[in-house]
Amino acid sequence: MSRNYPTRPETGVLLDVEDLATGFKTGRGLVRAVDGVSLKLDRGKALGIVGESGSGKTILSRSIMGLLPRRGVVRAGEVRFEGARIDQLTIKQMRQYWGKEMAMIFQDPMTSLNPLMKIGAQITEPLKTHLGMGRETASDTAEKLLVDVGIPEAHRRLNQYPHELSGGMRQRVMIAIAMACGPTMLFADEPTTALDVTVQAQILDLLEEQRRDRNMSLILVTHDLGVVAGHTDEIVVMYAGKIVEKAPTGVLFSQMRHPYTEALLASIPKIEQPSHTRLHAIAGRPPDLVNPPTGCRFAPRCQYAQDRCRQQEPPLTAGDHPEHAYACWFPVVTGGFDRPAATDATTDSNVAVTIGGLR
Amino acid sequence: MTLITDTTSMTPTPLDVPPAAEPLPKRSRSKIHVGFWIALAWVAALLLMAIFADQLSFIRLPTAAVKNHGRSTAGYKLGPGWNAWFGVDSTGRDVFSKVIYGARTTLKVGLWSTVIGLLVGTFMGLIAGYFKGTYDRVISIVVDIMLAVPPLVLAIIIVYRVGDLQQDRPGNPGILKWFTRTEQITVVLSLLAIAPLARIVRALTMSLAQRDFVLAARSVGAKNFRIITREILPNLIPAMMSVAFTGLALLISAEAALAFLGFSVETGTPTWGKMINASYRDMDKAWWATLFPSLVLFLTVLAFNVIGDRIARHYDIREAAL
Amino acid sequence: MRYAAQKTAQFLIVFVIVTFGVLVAMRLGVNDPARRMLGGTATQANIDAVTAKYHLNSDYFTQYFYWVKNMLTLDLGRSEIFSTDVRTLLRQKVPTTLLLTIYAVVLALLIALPVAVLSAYRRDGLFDKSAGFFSFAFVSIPGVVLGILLLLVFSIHFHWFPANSNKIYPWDNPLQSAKNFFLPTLTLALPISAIFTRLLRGDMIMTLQSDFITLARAKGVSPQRVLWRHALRSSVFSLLTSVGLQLSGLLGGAVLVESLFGLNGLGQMLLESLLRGDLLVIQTATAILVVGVVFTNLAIDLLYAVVDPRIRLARALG
Amino acid sequence: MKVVGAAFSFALIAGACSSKKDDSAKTVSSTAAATVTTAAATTGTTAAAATTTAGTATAATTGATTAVTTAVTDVATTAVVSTVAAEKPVLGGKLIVSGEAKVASPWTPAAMQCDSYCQERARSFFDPIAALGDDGKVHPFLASAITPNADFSVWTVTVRPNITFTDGTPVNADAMIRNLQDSGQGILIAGALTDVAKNPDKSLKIVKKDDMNFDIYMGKGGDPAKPFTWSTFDRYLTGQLGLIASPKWLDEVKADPTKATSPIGSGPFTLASYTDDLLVVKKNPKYWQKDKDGVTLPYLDEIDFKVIPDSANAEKALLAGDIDIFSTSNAGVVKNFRDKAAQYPMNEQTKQSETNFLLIDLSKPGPLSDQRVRCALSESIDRKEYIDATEGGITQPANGPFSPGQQGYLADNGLKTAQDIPGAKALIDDYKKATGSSSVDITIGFTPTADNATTAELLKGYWQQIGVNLTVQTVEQSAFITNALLGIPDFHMYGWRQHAGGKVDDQYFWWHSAGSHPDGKLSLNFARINDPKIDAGLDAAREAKDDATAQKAAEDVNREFGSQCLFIPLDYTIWGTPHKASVHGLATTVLPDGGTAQDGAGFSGQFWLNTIWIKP
Repeated sequence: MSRNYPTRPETGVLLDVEDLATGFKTGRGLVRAVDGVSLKLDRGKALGIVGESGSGKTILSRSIMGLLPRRGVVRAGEVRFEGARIDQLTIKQMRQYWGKEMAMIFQDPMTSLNPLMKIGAQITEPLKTHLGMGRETASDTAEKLLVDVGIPEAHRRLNQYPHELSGGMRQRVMIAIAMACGPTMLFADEPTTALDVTVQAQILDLLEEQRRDRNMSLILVTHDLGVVAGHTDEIVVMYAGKIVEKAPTGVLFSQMRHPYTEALLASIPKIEQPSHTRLHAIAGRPPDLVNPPTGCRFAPRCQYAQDRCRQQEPPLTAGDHPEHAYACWFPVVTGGFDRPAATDATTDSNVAVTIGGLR
Repeated sequence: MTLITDTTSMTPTPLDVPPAAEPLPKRSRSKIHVGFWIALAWVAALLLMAIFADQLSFIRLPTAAVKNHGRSTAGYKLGPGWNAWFGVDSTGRDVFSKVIYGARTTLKVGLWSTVIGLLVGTFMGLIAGYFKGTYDRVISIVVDIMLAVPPLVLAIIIVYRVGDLQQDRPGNPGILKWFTRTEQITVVLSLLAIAPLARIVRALTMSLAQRDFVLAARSVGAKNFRIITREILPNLIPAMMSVAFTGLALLISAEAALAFLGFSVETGTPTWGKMINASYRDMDKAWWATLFPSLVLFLTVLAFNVIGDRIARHYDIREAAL
Repeated sequence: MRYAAQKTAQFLIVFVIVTFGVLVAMRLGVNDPARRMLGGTATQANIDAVTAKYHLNSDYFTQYFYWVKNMLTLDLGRSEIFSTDVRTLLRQKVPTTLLLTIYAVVLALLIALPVAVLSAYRRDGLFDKSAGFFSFAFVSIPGVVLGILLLLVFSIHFHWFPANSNKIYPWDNPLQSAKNFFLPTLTLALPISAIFTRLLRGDMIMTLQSDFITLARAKGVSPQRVLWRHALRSSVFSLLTSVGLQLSGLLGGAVLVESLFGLNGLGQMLLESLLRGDLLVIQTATAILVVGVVFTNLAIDLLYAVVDPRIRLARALG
Repeated sequence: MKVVGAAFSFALIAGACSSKKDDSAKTVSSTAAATVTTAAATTGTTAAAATTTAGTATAATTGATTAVTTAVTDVATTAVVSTVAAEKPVLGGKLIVSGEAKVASPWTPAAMQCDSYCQERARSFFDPIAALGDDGKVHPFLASAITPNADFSVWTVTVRPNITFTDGTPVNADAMIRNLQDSGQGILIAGALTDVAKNPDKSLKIVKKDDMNFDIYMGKGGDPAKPFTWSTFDRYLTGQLGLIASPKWLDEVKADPTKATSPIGSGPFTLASYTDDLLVVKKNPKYWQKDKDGVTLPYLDEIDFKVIPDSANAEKALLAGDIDIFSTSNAGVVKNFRDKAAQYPMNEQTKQSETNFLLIDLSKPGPLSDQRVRCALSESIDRKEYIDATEGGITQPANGPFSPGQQGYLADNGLKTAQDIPGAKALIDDYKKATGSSSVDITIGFTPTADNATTAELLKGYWQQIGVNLTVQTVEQSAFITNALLGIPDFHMYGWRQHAGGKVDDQYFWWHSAGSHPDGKLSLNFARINDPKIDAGLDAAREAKDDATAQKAAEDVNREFGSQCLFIPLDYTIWGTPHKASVHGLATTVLPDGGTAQDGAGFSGQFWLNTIWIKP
């Protein structure tokens, strides 16, 4: 288990998720939060997982990492990391991966940093745990990490508490913590949502920079297509626990087929809008995952839904681009980048109107 | 280069657990229900027996000597059995009957002191929490003062002094003679309940007063009185109900403690605490005379706690607030 | 600074009102307090001396003034009832109650911490459920009943512990002292530990759901460290409040246990002096209790700040 | 378990006083508890107490049987020892004793406010002038002789030579006179010593003859001009009045009252430490007394006197091995130890002990000043039930303040002890008709113990049946005694226990109208009895020069109690002193003049300390 990252291969498949399903037992029944998701991620690449809240994207990332509670949670499918299955491992075994091989950062650094612990202690914790560093070394390393993530007066910060820092600083600290042991894989769960627009860009750039420097893979989980647009190599769009569309980033934006993706795109905020209202842009709510609707799960909210949509569930089908796939009986043609080819595609619609209607 | 290779599965993966089966949580919920109903039944049965004790033929008068084959049973001469279900105490009286008549006193004292404490405490807490400012400061100090003396000590001092002042001694204000011993104990116990209740109500009121519906009511020009009675008070009720039952449980224990220390109601009126005090030294030879009143005391306290807890859960009131 | 000033003012107000209240309560309607304090056979000269010393003929405010004055000069007076000076008396009684109180709360914490942490960690598991059942039972069991049961089982039946805990201090004979204090401590500690467990478990469950716990796990920190270092500390606030309440409650509230187990502490002394009408001892004892309660609250307040740096900040800013 | 009725027992003189505080019995011998001043108590104490004992020991033996080989004998005579007589005492060891009372404190014999347990502790470091023998007679102890003149009006005390207090001061006539004079100034003792002649300055008329001899003069009403025959005066010297402390220490205490807690006497032990809860005494290596084999007493190295106020707790403590010995008047506890005699031998005292009764303040206007009401209250009581409920069923119903073995005891003194509700009701109805009152309301005071509460419940029930309303007030013991002494609060009755003793003279000032003062004034005659027949009987007994005369006078007094229902008697106290089987020598004390000491020096619930030894 004690691999040293300098000797790691530079390329190749790092993460291979196959048919992953995750459910929560509740009083009402089983909530199928993630339902048959498969994906692969190469070393050094960035994958965006996009969807509204409740689409299962956060659960997916935690499920891959094995961070969900064991009690009351049902997991099926396979997760391979560097070729080894990790979905069956015990917590004790998983700890060899956590922090060392895989790290995670969260949406709100205020609640995800321990408010009662000094920043220094929080950064050195994984260093001591995984790399066996002593106090002094760990502290020095922590300071360097802080410098790395662009925090001024790094030394002084070590003795400060999270509440003494600004939001952006806190998120940099989070990144420093995640980077501490040089993980090969980073999950970033809505890393910029709680931040100011200006700071958002800085943080995303920082993540990008760190990823490139360390040849690290990144899974960027967000509800905001705008965020993933410039910072990922590939994008997966999730709805109701399933992948509804996936493609390399450029392809997705030029040839998006799924109405849900389209709606998400439409909900990207205009500059002048406050950053928190976006997802309400799609009318209706995600379906009940205990008893999901038959047919396409997006159908009840879909502008273009037809009878077939409500009866039969569309499979993921390949798009024009070899790496493009989507699950829709009546894919949309958007953006004017590319004309629809499918026969049963809906008639040409005016995007602006559609968006207006969706709101 | 392909980042994402492919999604293979087109159909949902069946999960291990069939979704229809209603798993654990539901069962545990219904279990709580059972406990709640048992608790309620226990309290109801006790109350009914206490109220109708005089009419029920299986309940003797607490002063009636129990005879066994025509002979006195004084000195614990009869254990639990058909003749006396819970046995007899040192005076040869039926422990069961005394427990039932004791329930009369104990519950009366407990209920009334809870009601009084609730009324006063709620009033104080509402005023402090709603108007804040000077009201709050004054009431908070009053509450602090009441909490600065440990409750049992406070109770002992007051009960003792009230009893002392009742004695016919030149210079004693005769007014206290109007209160029976039972009433004195009730009032003292209610004093114990006021401060903690006022604190809780104050905190709840403060948070309620920030809520949208109150702000809305205020913005349309509703009067304070109306806001308090129509908007805040009704929202306090679930929490207060829960607190009242928990408080009742505490006050019953407190009454027992006082009685155990010798501060109890009039001679001739049984209470559980008194019964325990009278017989616990003889536990080794007559366990029943101590155990049954203790058990009934425990179960009753438990029952009220269960009821309070259940209400709290139902309305999702956090325990920490209490 | 403002915080300190506020606290001091609050303490003074509470202290003055409570002690003055006790003074009035104890003397109201007592015709000849000196005779009451000295007993029926005191000589007139003795009575006059005491009356003069404590200004018992004056109004209550004057009496209070002189009482405070005597207290400030550490002249606690003499108790005829206990036939000793009050300072000696306190030296004998206070350690007992203090020990009992501290033992009880410490034992309660020793029980509650692991139980609550484990319960929260394996929420709804078998351990959690049985712990929940027991803590509910212990919360509901009146002190009298519990004490009696413990006595019956461990002392009368098994003879493991003395029934009458004649006090022996740990610095005199640690083993015997531990034996003597065990049952009374347990009687006090079990219900308290149940309260603590319930509070802490609830808060732990909330804490364990927060992001920073997930983050800590994602760092690869051991579950033990996650629970004890990260989760526990953030979950202790209700517990701290409760510890404060219990400590101050126990200072005077141990009367029952003191009397049941024959431990001769502050509570017993208070009870006895009350019954015998020794005004001085009651006032002094109450004053000590009030100071004890207020200081406990203060200590808890300070502990909040120790645990949570944000509170420190808020207080520093005033 | 305990005696209900007697909330308190009191025996200034004869050691009769025991009070029951918790449930247990606290014997206050002389004391009147904290309140009462001591001196009187002192005096009286001894005598009465002594009496008690004699009976006791015997009984005890019987009960205890097992380990005890002893032969028991006739009551008056013998103190039976619970030990095997032949065994040789072992030196050394530590005895742990417990008792009920906490209060003691200033240890100056004149100021001690002492109950029985306090007396017992005091006798570990103080020696008395005289002690009672198991023959019921007074034997000199720290004195070498105590001799009256022909008409018992002057008593000469000769001091035993070559004894020093533990601070080196010699024990001589000056030391004894100093102590007696100090003790003679107490409020209570003045009440008890009315017939000791007084000097113009109120001091006792005691005349020093030489360094080792002095005379004490009797005078009717204290008048030195009226020499008075007091044939039993020497009994007083066996009690608190007879305890002799170092005069040097007494002077030091005068200068610095805090020294009062470190007493110095000539006793078998010296005080090592004293707190409210624990008194530790260590062997006095230079003690003057030797046993019959010439071994210097005491045998023990150390005694720890603990305080366990509740006899039930003391019982548990003995069973758990925490203590070695204790005394109790809690009949339930005594009963329990009767069943455990093999492991825990017990000395029992059943004769000449106190009576539990309801003390009536006869001077209060109201229903209780009427003999019919008093007798009705008495007749309505089911004493058997009361004894079963509170005394473990082992005590005997009482018909008056004279218990079996006491001078004047009668199996039938005219008071009906069987319950008779109709008869009692008739008396009350009669009273109501005669006085036109519609209800009879009575207030009774008890000390706050569980057994007293039980008694109160029972009484309330009995009296309800005959149309009497009872209000019960509980008052703590010391206040209780004050209340009774001064008649302050509006109690009509008190639960009480008192009047142990051998001779009726021991009770003189409790019952004589000379000791009776109206409410508000201190009255040793608590009941404020003002009855010519009783006065006459008491006077006759005091002056009687032969036993028969005294006996007859005592019986007259008893009959008067019975017919007038001056007290409402409940039952007679039983005392037990259970101990570990390893404790020996409880009643083998040999007095300096060769006689055997009466068990416990004649105090209810006490035992001699200097000859106790522990078999390892």
